[in-house]
Amino acid sequence: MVTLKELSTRPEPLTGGHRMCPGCGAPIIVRQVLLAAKDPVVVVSATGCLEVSTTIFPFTAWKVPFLHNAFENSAATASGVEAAYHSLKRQGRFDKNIQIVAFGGDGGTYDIGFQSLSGAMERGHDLLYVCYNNEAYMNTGVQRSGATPKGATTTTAPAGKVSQGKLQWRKDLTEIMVAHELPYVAQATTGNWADLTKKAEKAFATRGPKFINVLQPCRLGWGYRPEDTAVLGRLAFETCFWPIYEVENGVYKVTKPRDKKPVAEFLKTQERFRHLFKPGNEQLLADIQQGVDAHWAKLLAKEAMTAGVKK
Amino acid sequence: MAKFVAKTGNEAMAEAMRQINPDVVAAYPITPATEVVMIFAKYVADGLVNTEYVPVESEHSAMSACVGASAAGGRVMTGTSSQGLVYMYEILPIASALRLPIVMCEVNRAISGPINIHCDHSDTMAARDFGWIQIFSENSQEAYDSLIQAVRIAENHDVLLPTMVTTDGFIISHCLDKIEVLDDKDITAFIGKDRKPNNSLLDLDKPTTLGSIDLQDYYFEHRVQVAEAIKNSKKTIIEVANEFAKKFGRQYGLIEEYKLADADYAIVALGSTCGTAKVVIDELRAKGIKAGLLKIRVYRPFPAEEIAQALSKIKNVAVLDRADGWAGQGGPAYAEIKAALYKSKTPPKMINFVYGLGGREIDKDQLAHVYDCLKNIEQQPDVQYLGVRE
Amino acid sequence: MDNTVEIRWHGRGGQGAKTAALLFGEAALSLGKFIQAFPEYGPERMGAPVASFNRISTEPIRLHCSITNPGIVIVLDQTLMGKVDVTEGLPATGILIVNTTDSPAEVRAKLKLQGLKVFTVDASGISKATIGRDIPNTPLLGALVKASNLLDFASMLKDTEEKLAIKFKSKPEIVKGNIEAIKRAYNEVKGE
Amino acid sequence: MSQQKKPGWKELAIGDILPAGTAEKFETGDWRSERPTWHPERCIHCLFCWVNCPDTSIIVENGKMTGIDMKHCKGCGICAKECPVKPDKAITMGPER
Repeated sequence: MVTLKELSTRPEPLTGGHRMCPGCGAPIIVRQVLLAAKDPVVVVSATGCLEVSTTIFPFTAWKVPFLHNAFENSAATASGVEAAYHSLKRQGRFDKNIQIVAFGGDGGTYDIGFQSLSGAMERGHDLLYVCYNNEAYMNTGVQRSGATPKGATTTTAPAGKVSQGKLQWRKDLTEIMVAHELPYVAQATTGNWADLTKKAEKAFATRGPKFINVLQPCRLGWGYRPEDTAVLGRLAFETCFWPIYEVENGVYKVTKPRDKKPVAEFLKTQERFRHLFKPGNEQLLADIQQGVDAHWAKLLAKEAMTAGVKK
Repeated sequence: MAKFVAKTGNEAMAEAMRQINPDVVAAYPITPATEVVMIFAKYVADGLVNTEYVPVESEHSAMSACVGASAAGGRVMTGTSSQGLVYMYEILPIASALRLPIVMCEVNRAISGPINIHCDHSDTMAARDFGWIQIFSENSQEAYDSLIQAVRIAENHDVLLPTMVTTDGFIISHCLDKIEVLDDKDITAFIGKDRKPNNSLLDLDKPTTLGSIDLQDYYFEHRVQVAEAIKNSKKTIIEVANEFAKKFGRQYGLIEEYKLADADYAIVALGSTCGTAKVVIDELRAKGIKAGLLKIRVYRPFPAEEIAQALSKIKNVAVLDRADGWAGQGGPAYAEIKAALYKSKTPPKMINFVYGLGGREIDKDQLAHVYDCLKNIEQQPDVQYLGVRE
Repeated sequence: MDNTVEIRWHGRGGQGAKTAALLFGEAALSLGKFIQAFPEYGPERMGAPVASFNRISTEPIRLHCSITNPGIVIVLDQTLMGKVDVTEGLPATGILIVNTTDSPAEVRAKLKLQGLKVFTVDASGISKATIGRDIPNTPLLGALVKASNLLDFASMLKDTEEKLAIKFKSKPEIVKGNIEAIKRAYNEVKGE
Repeated sequence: MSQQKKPGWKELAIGDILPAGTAEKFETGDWRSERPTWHPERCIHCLFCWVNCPDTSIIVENGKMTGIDMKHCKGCGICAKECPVKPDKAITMGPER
């Protein structure tokens, strides 16, 4: 386990001077993941907040090799980078070890980029895909995505007089990635650097396709004070709204909060859930709690079920 | 030693790919181009090439992976057709804007709908405005030769543009033909063993950002760079063709004239139809009719000056388009050739035939009919559909 | 064009009409001809009537249209006759070669043919006897050479043997069977 | 910045390419409405501020915090929030002057 002191001596992957919102969680995730790599990294990013705000020509915040192609294809693009890397290495034309990391927001990962992601993971490319998951299309103005949680208001599933935000449960992409039989899959959040860097280290030490889904509080879409980005990440974990866990070769390891807090503790911190606390929405709130509890129970059951399996 | 062998268009392209020995191929199967990558996949499986073959889950990912691999400095190829090319459209202009010299085997096929697997040029023509060089082939030999030249053209540092070489679906792709296959060593020497990229994602000592966002202040400049590169690529295409002719004996240009110099009546066409047209011309000439052909080999960059020059002394011209322009004014080649002749002091009289959509037969009789129409061009409509039922 | 012979092969999907055209094309190429071989393509699957084509010429072939007036038609499966118009476009001077146990006269009578040179050979029987399976396309190559005189038979046989020897390195019996099949069909084909 | 003449297409490198890290030259410090102040005497150099800074604006040398890059800091306040020092934090936020 790497110390912060040691991390601080590694080359910075990202400079200041990018145009992300003050307090944005995405660059925190990028730094914590990439600093965990011992080898040089090559980064591919999907179109999204991260990409547009860090690469406004002629200014790029990336100090590592970086490629942006389009919205839905960062996994496929990264698989091409990986193929070239292997080809050149096999031919003796490139002699270094590198880590290939693809970033995508939840839109570019859960929705429009899903096929590209699934294909790249199935083909078994040696790369790490990191979803910085802020649970809606923030780059285009907070539209719902497959990752948007039930009850959240977005601009395309707004809370109104007869509707209370998104009606559906979010897609469980992490479990879909587990179903791809990847050697390493994990969920993490902001606000727990030790957990995230450790997971990134594990991913980098694993050969093959890896996927980490990191919950990223978004000031714009979630509605909270900028200093709380780390706090909200931890609260999502403590309420089991966003469990943090890893699946190594099919074996689950779930990090349990000391006291599982009611999900309302998390929801009430954000504008996107404000309407849930109005009179008349008690049942919806109860449904959400029930959904969180059921998901958590299932996760613990999977952990128990796979406990004896050889990794 | 170069040798004569029997190859279909697809086999010829796959053979050229083996000899080119790209670092990465990413492709998805689609009729009638499937065989190209199927044959190539076997070469990979048999260890005949150094290629990393990425069997992607879609054409969109094929082109995306090609962009990634090319950005990483590799020599990269793919192959597709019809809906597959259409599915790649989003990424095609990105490949050219990032100046990635990807080379594609494209087999011309009608686009849906209705779904149809046979030849026309509507897939390639709809992709003409994405900053790719486009080379059409009359037969398997041309496809083979052009594919080898395409690597040199695309990777030339004055060009750095992705390039597609096309054959006509089934008509060429599945037709066994006699072709001359050059020696492996000669191909390697001609194209250079490895691509020499200006920059690469894998250049860790000189890290770069590729594909940043341009706003109002830079996008235009980057687009003009692509436009200039396309314009300048003419010179490189001709240089590479001349060098190819010197080394291997077959001469190519942007266009090809067949008995055109003294022709009274000329047709302009692309692809396999040109072969049939040459036979028709010989038969008409035997009857004393001065017929000729202007074949367009390179469609992007569009050889406007060369076409205008070649047609300047012809009286009557019929442009044959194997695609509709969906503009109510005929096919794309017709529109662009008319524009090319706008400044001509002696423009020919010109009409358009849209023909062969969805693999509709184009035979000698129909082409003879076109020449017949040219005799009384004044009575002809501006645009007509050849071989369609009323 | 006068130096070009056009051939049409009739078979059923999966029977090897496409392969026959390819094999004959390759053999002709080896003996110095210019060639084309192409199948008719559609979404049809095994069993459906299909056709394939050859152009064989002493000069480069530039035509890229389908063949509507072949000089030679070869029928791989006699059950197609009467269902498919196998002689469509065939001129009176044309050659029809049929894989059948019938005599040329019987075929002529069944199809009510006038003109034409009709050849028959029991290619299926020959292939069963020599190769062990019903693969009529190989023996039909021999029949075609005999009926058409397009290629020198001895050279064609030698070239085919060399090619098969490379393809079936470890199975000399397959090479032997195929060559025997071609030879027998060449000798047994009857025409009138 | 805006006063400089921007390069024309002939002067720009071929393709949409940039040398790494040029955003360092772009100052986002003027985005701040709140300003962090570092109190070195209280700092325990845990680097929680550094690892949670979205703008790479905590300056660390030899494993110790040495200051804040005010040219790039946007004043989000995560550093102050995450500072574990008690009772008075080693980074505090105040209004930007």
